[in-house]
Amino acid sequence: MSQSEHNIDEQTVAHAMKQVSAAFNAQHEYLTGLDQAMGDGDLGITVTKIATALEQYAQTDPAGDLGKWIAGAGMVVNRAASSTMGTLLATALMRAGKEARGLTELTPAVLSAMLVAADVGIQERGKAKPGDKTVVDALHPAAQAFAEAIAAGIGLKEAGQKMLAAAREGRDRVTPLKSSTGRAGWVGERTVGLVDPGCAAMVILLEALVGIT
Amino acid sequence: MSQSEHNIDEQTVAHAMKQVSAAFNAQHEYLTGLDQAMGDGDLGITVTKIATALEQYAQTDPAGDLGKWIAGAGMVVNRAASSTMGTLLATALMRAGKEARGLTELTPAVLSAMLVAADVGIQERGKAKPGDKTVVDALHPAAQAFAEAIAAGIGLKEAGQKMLAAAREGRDRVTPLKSSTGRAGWVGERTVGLVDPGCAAMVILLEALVGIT
Amino acid sequence: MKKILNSPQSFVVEMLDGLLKAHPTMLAYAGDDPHCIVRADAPVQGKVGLATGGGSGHLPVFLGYVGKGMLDGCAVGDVFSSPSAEQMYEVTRRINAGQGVVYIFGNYSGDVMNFDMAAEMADMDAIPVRTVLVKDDVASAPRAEAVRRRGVAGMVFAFKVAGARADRGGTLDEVAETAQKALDNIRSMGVALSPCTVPMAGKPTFSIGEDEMEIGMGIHGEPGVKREKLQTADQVAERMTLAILEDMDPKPGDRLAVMVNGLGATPQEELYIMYRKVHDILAERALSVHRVYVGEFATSMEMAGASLTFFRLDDELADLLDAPAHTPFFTQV
Amino acid sequence: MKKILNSPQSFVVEMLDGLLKAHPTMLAYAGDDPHCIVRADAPVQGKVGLATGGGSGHLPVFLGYVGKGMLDGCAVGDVFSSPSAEQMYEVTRRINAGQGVVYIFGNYSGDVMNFDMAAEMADMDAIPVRTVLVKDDVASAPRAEAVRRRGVAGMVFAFKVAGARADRGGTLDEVAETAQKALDNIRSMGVALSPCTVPMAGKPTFSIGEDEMEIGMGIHGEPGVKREKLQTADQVAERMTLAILEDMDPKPGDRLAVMVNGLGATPQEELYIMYRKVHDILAERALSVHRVYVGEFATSMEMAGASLTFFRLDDELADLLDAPAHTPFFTQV
Ligand SMILES: Nc1ncnc2c1ncn2[C@@H]1O[C@H](COP(=O)(O)OP(=O)(O)O)[C@@H](O)[C@H]1O
Ligand SMILES: Nc1ncnc2c1ncn2[C@@H]1O[C@H](COP(=O)(O)OP(=O)(O)O)[C@@H](O)[C@H]1O
Ligand SMILES: [Mg+2]
Ligand SMILES: [Mg+2]
Ligand SMILES: [Mg+2]
Ligand SMILES: [Mg+2]
Repeated sequence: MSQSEHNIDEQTVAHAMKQVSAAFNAQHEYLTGLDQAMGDGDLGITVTKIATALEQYAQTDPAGDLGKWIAGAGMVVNRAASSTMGTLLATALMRAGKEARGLTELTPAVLSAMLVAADVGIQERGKAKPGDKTVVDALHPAAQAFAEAIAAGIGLKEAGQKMLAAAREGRDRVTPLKSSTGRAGWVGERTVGLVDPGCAAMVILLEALVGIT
Repeated sequence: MSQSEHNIDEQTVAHAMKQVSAAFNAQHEYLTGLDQAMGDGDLGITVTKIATALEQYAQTDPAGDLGKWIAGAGMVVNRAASSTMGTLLATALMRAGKEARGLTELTPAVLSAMLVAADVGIQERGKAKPGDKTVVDALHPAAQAFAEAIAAGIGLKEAGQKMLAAAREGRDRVTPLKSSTGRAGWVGERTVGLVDPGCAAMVILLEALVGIT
Repeated sequence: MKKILNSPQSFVVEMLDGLLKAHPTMLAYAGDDPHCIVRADAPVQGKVGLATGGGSGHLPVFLGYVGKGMLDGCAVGDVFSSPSAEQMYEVTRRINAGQGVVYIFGNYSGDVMNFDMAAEMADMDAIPVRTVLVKDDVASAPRAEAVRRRGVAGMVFAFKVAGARADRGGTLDEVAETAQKALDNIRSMGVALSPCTVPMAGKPTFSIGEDEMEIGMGIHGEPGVKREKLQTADQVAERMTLAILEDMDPKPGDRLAVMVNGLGATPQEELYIMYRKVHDILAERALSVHRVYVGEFATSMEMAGASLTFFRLDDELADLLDAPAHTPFFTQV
Repeated sequence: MKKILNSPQSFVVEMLDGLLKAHPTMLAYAGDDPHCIVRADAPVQGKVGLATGGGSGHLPVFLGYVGKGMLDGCAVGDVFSSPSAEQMYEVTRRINAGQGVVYIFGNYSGDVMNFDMAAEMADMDAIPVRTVLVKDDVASAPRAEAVRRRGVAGMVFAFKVAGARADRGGTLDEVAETAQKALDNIRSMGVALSPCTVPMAGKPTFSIGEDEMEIGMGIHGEPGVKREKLQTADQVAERMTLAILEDMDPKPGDRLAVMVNGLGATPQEELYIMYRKVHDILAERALSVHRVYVGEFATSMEMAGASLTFFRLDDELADLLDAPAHTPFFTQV
């Protein structure tokens, strides 16, 4: 395998965006249901709005700077959907974009740095820590697992599977816990045993990304 | 039969009031239903309030003046229930009372004059004419029939039956018509074939009165 | 029945108790009967008195407009039923400062008969009274039978301009004439999406399908023009606007005050979506909007729906409408 | 879903269009994005700017308090969801008259994160910003975790006193400190009897039994303290009053402003029945009532229910609360 086979080009990034859109559109009712169980119910709307925005944005031209382009997607997402999940995703895209400034292709190492930056960005923005039962509990282990795999020289495909497994495991690990952050924090005891909607959305997103690698 | 056997004394008037109360209490749901069909629905509440007020008032002492006492019942009814039906009934009682001023017993002739005065009073107050499909269409023929019967020397009991027949006939005669007065007037065509709630209430009242003669 | 109350029997009296406890500097009981409410400073010397009355369940109508620049007193009935003639008379007596009293109230037979009786009582006490009936609901009878029309939210405009006229020293006849002139230029129409429940009745006054509305329905649930499928905000606003304009027949260049009134459960967001369309239609027809009132001015408890009122203004009416007012439910600067 | 609207997608933008058409002398768009609204006379020279923002569906909150004596601008989100950081920043930029801008908004994570981002953008443009979070809902977390509490109707009092402080020439820090001091003395609690429906969702946010209520529910349907059988008005009012008093712990002789706020579908009659009981309990405890606000100040569209807010006043806060204000939804003389 040549080096460039492992790299992600502009077209693939645009395709990835469309895949995430499709996945969000397909799963919005499921996410609404999870969010309603937590005393809210707008997450499905949020991901639908993100999907529409990303689908449209994916038609635009990265113009030789994938990093700027991905950060721009973050702005678009924030404009389209500014609920917690939308804002966190926007932050993630902006931070991830920063790691790819000026690039036309993303190497595995860059991808790994982008995912870590997204994780850090979301933690800084939302001030939630692992274990608080938020999207962080899916993303943080995923970013860690992916970074470790890439650092160990594991191929992109397999690293993606490890990342996914870590995300799902993270989501499931916090399901028995009580939500303490955001709206769900007010539901208190009644959240024990319920899947965190943000974790579920993150797993859907990562599944869509891995699906295209 | 002695003359006084045909007369109505204080106790009988008080008893009549209680009978009317009982009848109104028994029939309030039926009247609410009729009034709801006409786009309103408070007539049951109105007659319940009248019933409570009259029942209490019937405990008080006519103090040698049945006329003043009956007019006083009108004031009490107006205070307790000032919807259309309550106000008209209050007017009827006040006008009927006027015809019995200073009396301790009501002769058939006085009773007849009282009923006619009530009819006139209700027409003056409400400005409805026979045929408008209001309480007038039950009361007016009833008052006329009773007056004719008494004038013809027919006994109280039989006169009462004639009155009742006229009231029922009047109620049924206007059922096929369109209401044109009061709230029901706004329902227009949809009132065709519906029993006028005020007529129904008047028949219930007259039935209760006749029941005790 | 899902209401925050203690008992249907005490509903009105406790509501009044709460109102007077909340607004002790503005409102007072006229006497022993809690259903008779007057301005705290009644009678206002040198001023014609203004009284209204009617059933409860319509706040801010009627009581909410008692105060500076509007009404002097109000007789309060049970939910959706008229107060008694005695109560109206008690209010009349307490607000009369020697200049007489103008009655302004909705054209409902119970209210009409009781105010007629109250006027007779006032006459016996040599208190001059004038009566002005509100009949603004164009959906309640065709133009040829306008005398049968019922009074809805448009009465608020009549309270406002008559109150301003009285404040400015209008005589009894002048105040009554101003109220009548205003009402001759006021037209309303409503739409209902859900029923409401009279506490004493315990169940809804009528039923309406999940996807239905009734155009032209009155504020007690009186039937309207037509029961039909729920339409869009623009369609509903357009129908009401056109029906009122047809009845009122204003000329291009005429000035209107506009009221979009919520009947109880309809969010203000929806009222503004309706106003948007009303505004656009009026602009198309070169009718100018002098003042806009969007909110709850005359309700039917928790009924979902709205009404629209237009008030055609000349210079005098515009000036009176613009005058400041301050009551528990209506403050204008 | 039974609402008067044209389409869920256009709900917010059309609502805003209607609002600006109804109040053209008071409100204006900040720029091209209709979600950014400012006072028509913004920026007000020599004055610290006050901004808020949050989801739609709560009128008069948030936008309804933009005007004289209260706020300078508002970023408006979709129903029940935060506006974007860019929108907040756009408002910030337009209302800044060189004295900086104070953000006052409810403690919801979406809003917090976006206002944080907006403040970072403002910082890059050298516009000084202070943030004051509203966390008045005592039912949303125990006292020990008060930082987690959400913001409900009590924010209106914060808008009012901070607005008055800014009007009187307060510096950026002074206005922020006044808002914070007010909020330290503001506590609220709500009760819901029915759900509401987000237009885009099309179905109710939660379900509740015909004879149930939820004490402590938030203004988007966030779960409360307890789901239970519907109680009487006195019981509901007493529970909310006692819960707030316990958390606030005022001393006999303390002065309070009281707000009884309808969540959308609850008739004002019922709010006054509740106020009556609140008033009596406060009187028993020798707490004096400085001002009373009964009506709809912060709603959840067509949700049935109410909230109660107490605001403990010292001389400074009382004076600021009493200052006149004039906005599309709030006029005080
Ligand atoms: N402070 C936070 N930091 C990180 N994630 C959070 C935080 N608060 C909430 N979340 C995540 O956001 C999800 C809900 O997203 P969303 O419905 O958009 O929120 P909201 O409706 O509160 O704006 C939660 O399931 C949780 O995973
Ligand atoms: N102007 C009128 N004159 C006589 N009777 C009337 C008049 N208007 C209505 N009614 C009678 O009153 C009845 C309704 O009574 P009620 O429910 O008390 O009226 P409302 O609810 O309008 O106050 C009608 O069925 C009719 O018989
Ligand atoms: Mg959510
Ligand atoms: Mg009736
Ligand atoms: Mg009635
Ligand atoms: Mg949300």
